Amino acid sequence: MKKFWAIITVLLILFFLGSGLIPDLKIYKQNNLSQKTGKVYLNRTVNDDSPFKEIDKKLYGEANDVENNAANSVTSVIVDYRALDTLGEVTVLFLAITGVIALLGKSKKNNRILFEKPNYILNASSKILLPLIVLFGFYIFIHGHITPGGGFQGGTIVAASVLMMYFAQNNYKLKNNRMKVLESFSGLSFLIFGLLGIFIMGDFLQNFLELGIMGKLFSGGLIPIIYILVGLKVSAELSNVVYEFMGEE
Amino acid sequence: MINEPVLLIVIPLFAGFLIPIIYLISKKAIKYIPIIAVFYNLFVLIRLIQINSTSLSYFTTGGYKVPFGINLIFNSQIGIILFAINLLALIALIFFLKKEFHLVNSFAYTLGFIIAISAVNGMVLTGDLFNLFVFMELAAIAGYIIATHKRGYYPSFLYVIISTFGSLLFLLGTITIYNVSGTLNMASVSENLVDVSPHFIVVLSVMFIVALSSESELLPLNAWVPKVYEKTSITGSIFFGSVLSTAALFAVIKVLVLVFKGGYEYLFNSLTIIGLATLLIGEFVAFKQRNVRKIVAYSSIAQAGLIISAVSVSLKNGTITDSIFNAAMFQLLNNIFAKGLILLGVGLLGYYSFEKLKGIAGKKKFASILITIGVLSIIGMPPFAGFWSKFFLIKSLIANKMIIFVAIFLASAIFEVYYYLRFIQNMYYEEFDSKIKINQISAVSYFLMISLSFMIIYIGFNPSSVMKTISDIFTGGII
Amino acid sequence: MITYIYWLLIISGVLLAVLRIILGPKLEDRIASLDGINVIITGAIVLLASTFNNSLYLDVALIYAVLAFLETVVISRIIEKNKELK
Amino acid sequence: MTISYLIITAGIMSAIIYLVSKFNWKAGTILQTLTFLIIGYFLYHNGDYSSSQLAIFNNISLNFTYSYFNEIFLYLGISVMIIVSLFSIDGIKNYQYKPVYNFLTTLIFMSILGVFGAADFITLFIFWELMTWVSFFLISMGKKYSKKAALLFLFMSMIAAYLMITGIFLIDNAVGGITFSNLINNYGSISYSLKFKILMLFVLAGLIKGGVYPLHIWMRTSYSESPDSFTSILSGILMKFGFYLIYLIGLFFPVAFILKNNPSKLISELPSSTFFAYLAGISIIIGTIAAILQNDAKKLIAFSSVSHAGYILLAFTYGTSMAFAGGVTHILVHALTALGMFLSIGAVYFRTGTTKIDELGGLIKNMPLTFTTYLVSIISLAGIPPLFGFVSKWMIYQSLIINGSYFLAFAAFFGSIGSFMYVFRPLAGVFLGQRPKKFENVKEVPFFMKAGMLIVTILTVLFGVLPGLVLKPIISMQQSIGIEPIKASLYRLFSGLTTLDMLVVFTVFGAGFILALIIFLLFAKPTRVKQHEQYTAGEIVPELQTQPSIYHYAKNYYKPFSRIFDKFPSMEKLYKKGAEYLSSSFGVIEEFFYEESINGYIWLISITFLVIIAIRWF
Amino acid sequence: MGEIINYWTFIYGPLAIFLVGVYGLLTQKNLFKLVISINIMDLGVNLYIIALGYMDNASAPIYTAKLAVTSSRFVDPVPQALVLTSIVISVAVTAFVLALVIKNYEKYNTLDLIKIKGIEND
Amino acid sequence: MKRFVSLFIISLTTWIFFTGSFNWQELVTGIAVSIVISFVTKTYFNFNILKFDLPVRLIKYLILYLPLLIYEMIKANIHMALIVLNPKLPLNSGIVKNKTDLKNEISKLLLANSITLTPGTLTVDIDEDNLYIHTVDVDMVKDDRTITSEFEKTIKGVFE
Amino acid sequence: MIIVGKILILIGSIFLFLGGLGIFRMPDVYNRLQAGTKATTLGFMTLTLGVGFMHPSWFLKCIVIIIFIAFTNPVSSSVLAKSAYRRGVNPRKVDKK
Ligand code: NA
Ligand code: NA
Repeated sequence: MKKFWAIITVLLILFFLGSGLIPDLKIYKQNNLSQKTGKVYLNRTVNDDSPFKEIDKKLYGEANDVENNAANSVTSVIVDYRALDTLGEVTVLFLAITGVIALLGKSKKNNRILFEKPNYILNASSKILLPLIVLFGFYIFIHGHITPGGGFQGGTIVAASVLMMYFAQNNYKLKNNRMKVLESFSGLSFLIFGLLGIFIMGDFLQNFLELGIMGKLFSGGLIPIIYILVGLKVSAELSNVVYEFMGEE
Repeated sequence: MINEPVLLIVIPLFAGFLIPIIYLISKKAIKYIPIIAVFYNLFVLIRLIQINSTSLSYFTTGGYKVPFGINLIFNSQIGIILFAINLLALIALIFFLKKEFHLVNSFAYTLGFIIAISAVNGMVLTGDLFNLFVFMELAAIAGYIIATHKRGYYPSFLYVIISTFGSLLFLLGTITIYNVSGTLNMASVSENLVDVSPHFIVVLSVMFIVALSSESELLPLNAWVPKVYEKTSITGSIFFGSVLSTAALFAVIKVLVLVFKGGYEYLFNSLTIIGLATLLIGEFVAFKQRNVRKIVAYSSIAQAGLIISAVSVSLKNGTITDSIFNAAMFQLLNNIFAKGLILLGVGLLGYYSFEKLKGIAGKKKFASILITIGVLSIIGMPPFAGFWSKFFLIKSLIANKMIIFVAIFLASAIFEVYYYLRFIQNMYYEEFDSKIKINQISAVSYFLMISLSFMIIYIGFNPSSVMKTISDIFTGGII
Repeated sequence: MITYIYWLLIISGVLLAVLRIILGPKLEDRIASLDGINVIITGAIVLLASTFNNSLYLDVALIYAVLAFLETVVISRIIEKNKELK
Repeated sequence: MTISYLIITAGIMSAIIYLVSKFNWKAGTILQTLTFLIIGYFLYHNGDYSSSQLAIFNNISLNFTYSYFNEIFLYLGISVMIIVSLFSIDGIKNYQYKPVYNFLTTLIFMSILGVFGAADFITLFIFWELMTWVSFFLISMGKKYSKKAALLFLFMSMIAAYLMITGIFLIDNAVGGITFSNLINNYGSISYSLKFKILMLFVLAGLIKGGVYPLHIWMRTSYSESPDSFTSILSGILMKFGFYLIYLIGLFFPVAFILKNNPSKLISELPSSTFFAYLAGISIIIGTIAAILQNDAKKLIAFSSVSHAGYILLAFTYGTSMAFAGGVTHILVHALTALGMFLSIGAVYFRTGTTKIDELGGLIKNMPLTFTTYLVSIISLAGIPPLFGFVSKWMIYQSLIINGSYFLAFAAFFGSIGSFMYVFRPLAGVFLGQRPKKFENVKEVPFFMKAGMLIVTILTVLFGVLPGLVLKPIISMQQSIGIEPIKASLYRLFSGLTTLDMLVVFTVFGAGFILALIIFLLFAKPTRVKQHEQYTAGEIVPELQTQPSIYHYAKNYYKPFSRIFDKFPSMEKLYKKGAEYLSSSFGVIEEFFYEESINGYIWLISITFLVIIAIRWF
Repeated sequence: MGEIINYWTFIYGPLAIFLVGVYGLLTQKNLFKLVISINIMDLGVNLYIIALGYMDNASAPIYTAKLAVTSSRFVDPVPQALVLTSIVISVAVTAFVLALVIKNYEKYNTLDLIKIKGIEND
Repeated sequence: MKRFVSLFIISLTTWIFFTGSFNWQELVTGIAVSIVISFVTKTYFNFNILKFDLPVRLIKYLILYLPLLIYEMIKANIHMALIVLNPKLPLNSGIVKNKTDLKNEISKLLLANSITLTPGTLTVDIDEDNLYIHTVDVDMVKDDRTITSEFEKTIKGVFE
Repeated sequence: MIIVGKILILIGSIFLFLGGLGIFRMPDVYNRLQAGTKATTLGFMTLTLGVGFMHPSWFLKCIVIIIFIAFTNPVSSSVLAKSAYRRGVNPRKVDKK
């Protein structure tokens, strides 16, 4: 009976939410991007005098007067226009992981999954895969500003390789102190670059580097640096999680 | 010397990121980092308050102009609210490092606390809806960690579920707003949120009402409050009672003022009713409690209800600031000190139930007097700070002909006076149970309490100047 | 036109494997199906890159492949350790 | 000297008195008495009506006035304080914190000047609150349960304060200012319903302070637990603050406005005055009964205050010129008599250390002046001619008779009869009858205490014989308001029906008394019985030696009477029951909103969500 | 017709998923299932974000040489950026809350809401 | 050091494959990243590619092994397809043990993978010099070299 | 070149489909892995190669992906097979005779 009423309630909410939001969806589907912040982000014309104007020149490879030259606009938004969000987001992850470790870390020590026999094939392949996967992770977050990847994805892949090592080799142990240093280092560097922005340009996380040519690796000013730091930080954090759950004291 | 409000967010974060490294070197050394950071924060704040005027200014980040980048809003009034919040955070922090550091996982807790301060500052400062969501989540996670400090796993779970529910609704609303207004900047949302259907506004409003009620301790999402207050450490209770709740309330008010400032009568009417219901129910339930922490928790809920209803009443007609609004902000400021003082004091006595606090004033005279100052301030006894907030509130409400509001407020105030005085009576005039062990209170703790009492008395004797300093928070350069 | 055929084949392949996940009957069977699905989906992402004419999806495919591999390995090892899991 | 200067002086003097008392408490107390005297003198000397201002906080300035409507209250306050202070020169010998006590009573003096001298409501409120605070501390300096009593006092005061401040803001909002003159000038522009609200708020606040049933619950404990000399201030003046408030808002302002236009509409202008009249009647009856049942002399007087608060309220709600004057006079009467009773009981306590009637006895020989003071006070209180109390009661009865209300007349009558019952009991129990052995060597109190009591006695008699002394300012007040004043000369009072000549009354009663005395001395053949044998008729009862108090004849004095009221619900119990009931019903709310499972909360949220949307949607 | 399909995709679909999560919260008594419900809500919100950012005939907002020449339309990068942040945050919260579930289980030896509440109130 | 250089070469090569360009920026970054990764992961990597004749072998390997593998794979898949598409699902599966002479870990791994990718066989496990192989048709396996022998020669030629 | 690419993609898709079908139809986990691994790997490789032919600039990256899948897919299958074996799943013998 309770379930019945739950369904009724949920359906009613769906009705109200849906029908409340639909008419305006229509309005804004029609003139979709033109009045949105997203438009100026795409055109890199935030600080232009008429932010909503269309820029008709081809950006790629020639435009040097845009605000940042990251080919990936999503990355521009994440690491440049809304970098403060990303700082918060990185911290959320950092803190949540700290919390998880605080809650479970101690009680899970010595509970490492040790296999009676190592898996020969896995063991052998992990030795080759480890550098390659890490390399790939690095590749992802280094190219975050020109490809769809980014710090979080890259970091996840790097940490995944640590997970693989724990499952492949019984005697593998992550040097977690190094990871902690890396984590702190990258977090601090993020902030320091932000503060340098204040010192040099006047605004927190404001770019003070050359923008380069869009689509090239060395482009986008601070963006790749920040994203690499995010990648390193996430790598270190997630690796630490793996360590806490898998590692023994 | 750089004078950017963003420093208030960055400095604690910096300390937070530094802690893991320092922890590797020395486990004790991490104590000093947060203290230094918050002190520095206060220092920066004083500087910022000095150089900023009372009109609202927008600080850009990343060099992107308003409203496209993430902006922080700041003026001297916000500075003062922030100063109070950070001061309380500092007090809680000092207390934590002195007394509770060794208890559980000092590393995670210290980290959680310092990052929470950053998040709380972010919540107060940010002028961007999604950024507010991020900081709210950050503060919430810090809150979850702090809530588990004394193995209160179930309350913490409850808190997570309820708060996540709220923040998901908030996110839903934020995205919807972005979709129709094309911006996430609070102030510019309100300018672009035109030509939308009334149903849309209703749905959006309700979404925001329910979403924001979790952190601001409003019904129906405030059930976590008493549970968490009850089961956390002293530091935790101060954090929730004075630091987080104030910042969250301020953030909610900010959203209401900046985003919904004009023409959302239904939203504000509903909020007024919800706020008043929260006020009454909070006071009713507090009336029945015999545990000080629960009393403070429910009274905190009630205060939040009062503040929100007063704010929404004052915003209903589309005018941003008037005397009711200012009185509500004054109340917000006062609550920081009074609640902090009571929670700290009672925490220092070490017991929360009436049974155990019986007659404890006879053994701990000075501490009891200090607690009493906090209590008298909350119940609105002149000449303490709390009296003036009631004074200003009643005055402004009557000036706006809100007689029913005043009646409800007064009825609830009488309940409040009753149960707080019952607490005092229990503390002073009951027979002390000799089996109860009396905790020693260190000089530092006394110092912390005295400084809070001083604030209460100071405001009590300078009400109009303090009122003048924090009033009209949101006037000025709204774009 | 031929694009539709590609997608028809790939999607029906995935659906068949999904059916196996649902039907089981053993945990191992489900994991094996998942493993297969992952490869098919990786292929689909590569095909997507071709369809959208955007090389960026290749990176996505590679990320997916890496994670899929680890997923199978980790799950396999876990069920190997915890024999009671069904 | 304007009031603002006097208040500043009082404030400064409080500190000086404190310091002097620290050095030598007696000198400090004497200094206090002198201060009060001098301030009183200055007020009288520069007796022209004047107003003044005092700026305190950033933008709050205090306004004071010395005017026709408050001068009588000011003098009342100052006189009471002078007498109490005089009494205290010896009376506070046994107190623990004498310097603090002197300091606080000086502040009380200051707050009296402030409250009665205020020319606007905020000033009134500030000094009112000062008084609340100082009283709180003074009460808690008393006996064992004094702190609990102080807390109850604080709670009720807080409620009164909330009501009052709301009323003040309503006035402010209605007439655009909080000064009295502003209100008088703009009273007509206030709508009827708003007037009603304002009136109700202030009257309720006043009734709480004045201790009218059923808001009297703080009085019993506060009176019995506070230090004795403070009890006299409490009942002599502070309780009158409440009636001053009612006088101001309920009486003075309507009177000031209405009678200028239409003198006959005074009563009808007071909404729900009937309700308050009946409340007053109930207060008289309940106060009387409760007083009869008390065993502690101070509690007894406390309840008598409830009853007399009823008289004052009754007079005020009648609102005729005579009743108005009677009410004000009764304030003075009650102030004086309560002062006399508390001082004399205080004197007894000073020597014996108790106020329990059944522990005392036979002190008439040891403390004759104390006995006289008490006797004169109770006779005045009971309204027996020829003392001051008779005057005010006569005035009230006159209005009752003119307007004719059976219940109220009965209540007033019952109150008078009851007065005899309860005031006689301490008289008999404390001063007459058996004297316990331990009190055999009790001496009369020291000089200054005697002086204080003597002044009260003299004033009670003097005002009884020459009521015109106090009626004159009342008449001039009435004149300046524009009411037809009551007709009175120095010793004559004229009502519409009769004329009261107090000189004649005094002569008759005096002659009668002297006659009785002569007859007693000439013809009475008293047999002397040892004090402790009267009760047992010479029989030796063993318990008499060990527990004399159970055979004390004041024990179970009104037992048969009290049996009638055994089952009668006590208001205090009722409040307690009410609080318990609320507590349990709030438990249900707590269960519903805060003790649900997570599912329950989500239900709550979802339904709230739906309800808010749905209301607007359809 | 196309409109209706659009509405379903953009509004009702994600919202329905969101509300499936709400349904879970309304009916489930197991802590773990509650967490799953919250995650379903998360999924719904994230889909909603992506759906609102979607546009017909537009590609991922990444400039490449080819795209610059053809100048085809981009989708709005903002929702994409926000959803990434939102996902990371929800992952973080989920990790934490799962740890909490484990701790609750260790403390109360049950995952049943009602039982835990009972123990808690004792 | 040998490991480091081997790893570096592999990493850099992979990087170039990833980026698909010889732009100097990519190369510089690639070198830097490769150095870091080689340094960090060299402990787990025990494969030496620094042999003078490796290029020759590799070409040989590509010529010999790759066609073989592809051929076998196609064969395997057609075989598999026939089974899968056959309504009767003709199966006769089981696990068999086969010997190998390969010593090098990588070699054995390659062998196992090759076997898995070819007709009806799936390497389940390896121990010292035995492979446990699941086969669709156990009757096909004549002795303990049937499955391994084909690839063994090539792999041995390249890597051992 | 485009035509070759398209044909390769078609073949790849067919194999991917067959992989799915194999997973669905095979009787036990080992045989499912046989089908899943072989068919899908080859299908994937062919498809990706086809894509690489269609977009020559992507060729290198396609090769990387192919190598990666070719290397990891057998490994994962093998790991799963071994774990199934350790868990006591016996290979089913279906005798035609
Ligand atoms: Na094979
Ligand atoms: Na596989």
